[in-house]
Amino acid sequence: MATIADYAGIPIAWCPGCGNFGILNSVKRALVELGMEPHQILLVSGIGQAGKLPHYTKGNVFNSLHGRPLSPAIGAKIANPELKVIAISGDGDAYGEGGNHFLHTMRRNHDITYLVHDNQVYALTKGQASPTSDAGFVTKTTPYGAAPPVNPIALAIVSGATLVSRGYAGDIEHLAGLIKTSISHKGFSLLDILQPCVSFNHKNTYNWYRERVYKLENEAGYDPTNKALALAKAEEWGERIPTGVIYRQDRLTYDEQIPALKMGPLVKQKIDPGLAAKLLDELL
Amino acid sequence: MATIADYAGIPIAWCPGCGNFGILNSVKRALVELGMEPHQILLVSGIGQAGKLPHYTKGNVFNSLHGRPLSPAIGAKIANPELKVIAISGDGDAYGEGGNHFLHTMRRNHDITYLVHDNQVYALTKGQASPTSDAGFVTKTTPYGAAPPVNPIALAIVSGATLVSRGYAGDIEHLAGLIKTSISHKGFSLLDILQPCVSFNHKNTYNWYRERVYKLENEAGYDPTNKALALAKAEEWGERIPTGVIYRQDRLTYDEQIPALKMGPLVKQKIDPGLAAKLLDELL
Amino acid sequence: MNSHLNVMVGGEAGQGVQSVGFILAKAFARGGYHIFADQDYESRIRGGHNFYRVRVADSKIAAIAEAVDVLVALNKETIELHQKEVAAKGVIVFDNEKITDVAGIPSAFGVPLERLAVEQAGDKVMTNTVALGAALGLVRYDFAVSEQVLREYFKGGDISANNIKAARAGCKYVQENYHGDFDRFLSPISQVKRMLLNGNDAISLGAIAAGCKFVAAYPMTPTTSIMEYMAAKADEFGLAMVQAEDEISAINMAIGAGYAGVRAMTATSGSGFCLMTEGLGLAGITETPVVIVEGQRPGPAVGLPTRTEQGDLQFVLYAHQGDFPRAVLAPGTFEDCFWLTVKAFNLAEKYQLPVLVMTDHHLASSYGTIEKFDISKVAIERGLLVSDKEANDSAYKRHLITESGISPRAFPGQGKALVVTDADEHDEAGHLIEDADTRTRMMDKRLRKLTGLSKEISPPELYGSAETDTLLIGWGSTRGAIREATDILCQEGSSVSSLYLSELWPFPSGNIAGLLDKAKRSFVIESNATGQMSRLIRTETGKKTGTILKYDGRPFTPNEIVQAIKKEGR
Amino acid sequence: MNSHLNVMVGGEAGQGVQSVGFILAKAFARGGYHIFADQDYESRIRGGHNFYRVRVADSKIAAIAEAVDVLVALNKETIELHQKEVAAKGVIVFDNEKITDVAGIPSAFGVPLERLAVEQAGDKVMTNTVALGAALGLVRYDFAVSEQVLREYFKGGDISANNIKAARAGCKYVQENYHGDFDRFLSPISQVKRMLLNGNDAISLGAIAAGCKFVAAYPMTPTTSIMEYMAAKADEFGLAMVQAEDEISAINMAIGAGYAGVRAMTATSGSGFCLMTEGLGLAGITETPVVIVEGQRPGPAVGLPTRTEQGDLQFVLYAHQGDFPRAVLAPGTFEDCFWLTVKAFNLAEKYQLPVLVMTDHHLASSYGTIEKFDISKVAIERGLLVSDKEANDSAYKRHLITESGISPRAFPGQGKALVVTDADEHDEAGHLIEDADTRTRMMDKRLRKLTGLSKEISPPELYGSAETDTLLIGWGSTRGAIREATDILCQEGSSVSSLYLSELWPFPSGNIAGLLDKAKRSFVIESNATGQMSRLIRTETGKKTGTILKYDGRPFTPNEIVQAIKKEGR
Ligand SMILES: Cc1ncc(C[n+]2csc(CCOP(=O)(O)OP(=O)(O)O)c2C)c(N)n1
Ligand SMILES: Cc1ncc(C[n+]2csc(CCOP(=O)(O)OP(=O)(O)O)c2C)c(N)n1
Ligand code: SF4
Ligand code: SF4
Ligand SMILES: [Mg+2]
Ligand SMILES: [Mg+2]
Repeated sequence: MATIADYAGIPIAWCPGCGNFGILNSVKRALVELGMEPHQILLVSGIGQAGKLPHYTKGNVFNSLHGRPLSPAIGAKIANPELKVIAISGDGDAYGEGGNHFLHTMRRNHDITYLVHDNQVYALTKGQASPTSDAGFVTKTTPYGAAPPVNPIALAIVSGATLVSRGYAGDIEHLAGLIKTSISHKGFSLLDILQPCVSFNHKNTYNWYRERVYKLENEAGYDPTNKALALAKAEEWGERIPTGVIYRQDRLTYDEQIPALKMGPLVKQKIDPGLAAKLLDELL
Repeated sequence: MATIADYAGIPIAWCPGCGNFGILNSVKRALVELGMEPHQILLVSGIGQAGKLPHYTKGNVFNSLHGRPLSPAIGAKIANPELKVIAISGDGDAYGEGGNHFLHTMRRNHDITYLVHDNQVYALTKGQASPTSDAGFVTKTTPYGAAPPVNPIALAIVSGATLVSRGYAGDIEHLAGLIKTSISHKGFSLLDILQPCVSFNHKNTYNWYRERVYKLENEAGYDPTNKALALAKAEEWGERIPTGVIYRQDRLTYDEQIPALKMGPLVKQKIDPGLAAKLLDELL
Repeated sequence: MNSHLNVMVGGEAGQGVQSVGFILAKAFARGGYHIFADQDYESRIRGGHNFYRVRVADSKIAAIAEAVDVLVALNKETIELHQKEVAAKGVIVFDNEKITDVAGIPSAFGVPLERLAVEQAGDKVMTNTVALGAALGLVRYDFAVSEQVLREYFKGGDISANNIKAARAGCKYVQENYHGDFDRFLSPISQVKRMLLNGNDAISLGAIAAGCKFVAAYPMTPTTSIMEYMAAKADEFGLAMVQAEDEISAINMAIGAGYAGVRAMTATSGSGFCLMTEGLGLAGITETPVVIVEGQRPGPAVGLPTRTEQGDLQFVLYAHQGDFPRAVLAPGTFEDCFWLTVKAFNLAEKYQLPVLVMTDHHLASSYGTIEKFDISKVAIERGLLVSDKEANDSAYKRHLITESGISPRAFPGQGKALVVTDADEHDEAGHLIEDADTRTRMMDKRLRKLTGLSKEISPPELYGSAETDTLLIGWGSTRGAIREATDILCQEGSSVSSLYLSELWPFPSGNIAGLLDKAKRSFVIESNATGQMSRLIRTETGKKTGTILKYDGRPFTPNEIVQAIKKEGR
Repeated sequence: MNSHLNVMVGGEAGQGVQSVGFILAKAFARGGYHIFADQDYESRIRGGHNFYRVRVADSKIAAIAEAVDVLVALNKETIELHQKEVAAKGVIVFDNEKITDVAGIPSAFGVPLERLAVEQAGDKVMTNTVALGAALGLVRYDFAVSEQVLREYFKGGDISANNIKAARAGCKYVQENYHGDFDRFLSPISQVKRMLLNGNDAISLGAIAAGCKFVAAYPMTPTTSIMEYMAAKADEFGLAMVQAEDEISAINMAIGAGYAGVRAMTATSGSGFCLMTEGLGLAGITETPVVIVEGQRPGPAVGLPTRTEQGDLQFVLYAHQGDFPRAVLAPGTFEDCFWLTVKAFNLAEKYQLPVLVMTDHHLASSYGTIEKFDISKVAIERGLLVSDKEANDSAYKRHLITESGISPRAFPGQGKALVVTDADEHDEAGHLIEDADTRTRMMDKRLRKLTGLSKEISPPELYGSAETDTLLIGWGSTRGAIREATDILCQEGSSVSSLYLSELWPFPSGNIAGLLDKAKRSFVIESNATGQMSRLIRTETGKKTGTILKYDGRPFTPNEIVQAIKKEGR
């Protein structure tokens, strides 16, 4: 059984105090508690501070392009469904550059866990507005304030994600639980994680989040399978910010509908050119 | 005053019976009824059967790339807000290739009317599944049936579009009205238009749509400013399909928030290099 | 080469031009003839003007020819546009009850196409099949062969039966009523069975034979039919075909699959390739095998979507920032399409890099007859894969620096070894780095792969003697036309040879410079406006060549090349 | 050229390395010195190792130099990494209460940096400012000048005051305690005011002076600060800066704005440019002016995000399918950055096409002193615009075929004329077409623009005599280093000249071939792994050159070039 120590990675280049540390620790804890070994998982990340996470733990790693982690994750998952595929993005990565892949990955319901480090800012490029920056957020590229943000939770709900949650990097215990739930889920799961960026986001700080986040599981009667309720919760952003599982539905994954996969992982199938002979005959 | 005849374009290359004719006629009618002259409007389209529409009527035309009409439309609108900018896409153009622009244009609320010819198929490339193809739709690229569709209406509502409607190409009278409403709207308006494709979509035919569509304005008590109601309507797709204005909200457009535009259209502002002199002094 | 017959079928999109053309081609192929057929169509689904040309010969042909022996005109526009192309004793078949004002055209022979369709087959949609029959009647081709082809094409049942009736009616009408001096009669010459396929079919077959297990693509002319073919065979051949939301996703999915250990590919055209350029470099730096079919069409931008060009050469060679190795193959024949696709998959895995297969609309959509591929010759070379045992080595380094530049490749999940890679510059273990030394060593390692790769590239193919006055040079789909032009010029007494490149990058060493020096003059014949291959040859050899360029979206004919060379004088 | 002083400031990201470096540079500039300063930093926000080099001279300099006179070490790693670079009488300033084990290093001079910061300024965040003061003390620079710079930098108030205290404390400490043989003293030499700016500043200024009214971009090193600068000045200069959702959108927005009639631009780096390649061709076929700043950094893919390279040349020259005209400019100096950006906007509108301004991380982020631009020399050439009267002509054709290839340009809404254009091939009126003839005529029309455009391109700049043994060739940001290397080699008695290209495409006619023939040997010095400019020269002239390549992400120094040339022998 792997331990937290087995999940140690290369030296970390994040700023001291960054919310990413909480996420990293939660990821390790979740993997250990799920009894997973590093070689069983594939971490596919984009570019940004968030995208460095895979290097700071252990697993197979494909650190891809800015905005694109979902696509190689999909390819790898179809090639080898035995891999637990976890994609990792920042908010710019996921909802800006990668917005289109986000939509379509959800609608097709690929069996991938998507962790989005949502610090509401472009951190690696030094502090421009991101698609989730609060409306009016002032940065060097938005001197008059950012436009209203995308709502990733609502987008996920209406786009067919089968598990939609929000976590908070400041609460490792709770976050690790959500990561476990997400990884254990069959189908596409979005886990949007509120992540303080101590260097570039001086609005949405630890304090700011702490004063607002609450746990849905403590809210009596909340039913994450009720889409209308979930959409209402998705709108909640201000005095109170819900965390936990916001929405959940059951449907077939993309892989489950690929006939070729019935024979086992594609990567394990032998190559036999001779089989193509009959195709030639069709053309005579 | 321009007449329908003034809006005649080059010879039409659509198939006889195509739903696009209904859309074209509705567009012309709406423009005439709004008292607009061709030179006051800018039609920006993508690539696909839908994207050809601008050539079949009159106006300034920028027929751009597949999936990209919104971006040049935005640039042109900011450069010259006096232009009435209408963007035109197919469903593949708008929600497939162009999905990311769709999301972010809505969130920023650019003052653009977006007409999407939604025939639920890639027509110009001869019949592959589109992002709005009904789940299970069989095409040469989806022999086992298409994945569940995106829901453009719901996406628009949660992404901040300020006017969201659905029209039907088979009802010119109603559609022309919706186009007028959309063009008259200040801010981003999506008008998703159900468009039979007689060549490649043998499921969602005139008959299929006709049996299902109904007009929201006839539904007592429907309030398009109620987001929850609107989201519920957005989910309706099956026995009954709502048309009309589904959602509406009021907020500032992107242009209204650009200080530079307070001095008038950018295109009308003189270029005076001398003004930059003071910037040089800042660097001494 | 004896060209026996040239048939052209013309009409609006939606009139069934393509079916008539294809069935004719297939029927003649079944009779032992060699076929080359191409299509000319607009970017629309109904209306406009389309045509399909079928050239029939008793020896191998690989290009179209101009003089039309039989013009099947499904509408009047076809007559107007093409009557000048009709050969001396050629015939125009048309519906004389629909098109009545063609009195002055001697070659026109009227057949009541629509009426026969209604009377004999019960539906005017079979008007085109009547015309098909009429053409068969004119050339006196054995109807039984065609009947069988019709049955297969329409998959049996009533539809087949009615179409056969319609064809027979057309055939009979001509036999009974035509008394002109048309003399290009054909009858089956052998029982030899050849495949009739187009370039995209051959590429798809190559991919399946090579063991491609994953395709992700976004529809785009002229490569859409590759994704369609792969989708159709996915179930049977244990592969997955994903229609991606865009080309960016398509290539990145394929890269993910390649990283995970399966042979993966994507296919697109110029605009889509633009969107794939970033992924191309991702494959480069992560050393992930991936095959990209780039089907050229006239640019820039959307250009002429359903026509042909060879204008993407420089773009494909140099796409993406920075330096990294890639291979570029450019089939010129249907055989090449198959074998170079197989080679593409092998090179991609052996050298762990992206491999491009460049084709164009002409090659992709033209049909021809060729001998069955000898599948037993397909060798699968997967390169340096680690054994399942080695894949448990915890010291495994995905980007181990080696002399050859090639690092042993493990797959994620294969064993306990972790497979780590990064779009950032990285160390041997795959983790991102900042230091100058590792950077330089990694760049050198990757570029060293070019040494081995270069040796895999076949030299250009010389046709004719190296001692020549005129050397014609081509690449990609112009091969057939250039060869035939070479033959014609030689027959006419000129000293002409031709040189053909189908493996473009790393640039084939061969003795191109030497041949250029020997020839009195040389011309690169290519379908683009600036002579991109000519520039490449100049870059690689320092030598200048002349160019014969065409960029109107239509393919070269042998005769056009012959004329162009003659115009160059001497 | 008399190099007076070389200062290096090193430390972790977050320790204020950049502020110290910049303030030093500014203080010396205010004293009439010429400055060249560059930055070396990792792709992270805190930690790691960064340094900032400031070179000070009394005549113009344009490159970095190695020997460090004053090394301001904000941490121990800086001493370890850079002590070897310290000159004979050089000094390392460090915090001797924090770093205690540097006994063996003779040049090390300890200053209680943090303690002084706390004691004198009340906060240890000003440790770096104390170090700055120490450096000033060492070189005995007039403190009043620095004080003024500090006040401006920290924008007055308490923060300024405290920083001034901190700097003064450091300065005083050194004056009182340093007794070594450091002798590189500086005092202000003139009142001449020069601008201190970096390449991105100069490009932004050029864009504003040229009347750029619309910028759309997506952040990416090394061009992010261009969008930031433009955003900061947007209100005042009546322009709009949109942070787009991605680079695809950015270029297409800019094209839309260009079509609508304003000067528009975008800025990105390799990966982002990949995503812009499709838009590039859209601008090509729709003949829409647009300026694209492509800031190079080491590729492929993400590569080394905060470092420098010149590896995108071929990609930029040939990006996008098919053939269409473009212009490519590559500034090599801060002056070039300004003037070539102005030129880019002029060419874009005069020839109605996309113009690329290629820069790289080194040029973009290095600072230097230059004379104020003479803004009165900025000419705005908008090309063939129709008058408001003509813009009412209903027969207006956006793509009128003309001899020059340039069609009179109206803006949508300018008058009653309709401005119609298309990414598909189109006719003069801008409507999509299918026919071969229109296609060919439109291609020819667009390509004819190259004739005029070529005449606008300045020939390469020869430095030294054409009669030379050795010719050094460069482009872009290596200009300063190559020139200085040329000087050094000449001073040492070699026969060396250099040739510099800053306007790359259409390839400058100039007499490059002639110069190559004359020189006994020639080398292209460029920051990439395959010698892309050398290849381009070969393509255009048929001549081979040697190459001196560097691709570790760090800029060339003059001395490196000198050594490399010496190693080549002869
Ligand atoms: C195609 C492309 N565009 C832009 C960039 C530059 N870039 C790197 S990271 C980043 C944004 C990072 O923001 P986010 O995704 O929110 O991650 P964070 O750093 O905040 O964790 C950008 C714009 C890039 N690498 N590639
Ligand atoms: C980048 C790019 N990818 C693909 C294409 C090919 N293409 C042209 S139209 C089209 C889809 C058309 O579907 P849709 O947008 O729904 O329009 P429709 O024809 O159905 O009206 C595609 C994939 C292209 N032109 N450019
Ligand atoms: S910049 Fe922000 S997100 Fe990046 S490491 Fe620092 S605190 Fe974390
Ligand atoms: S293919 Fe379909 S969408 Fe296109 S013109 Fe024909 S009917 Fe209309
Ligand atoms: Mg972020
Ligand atoms: Mg469609």
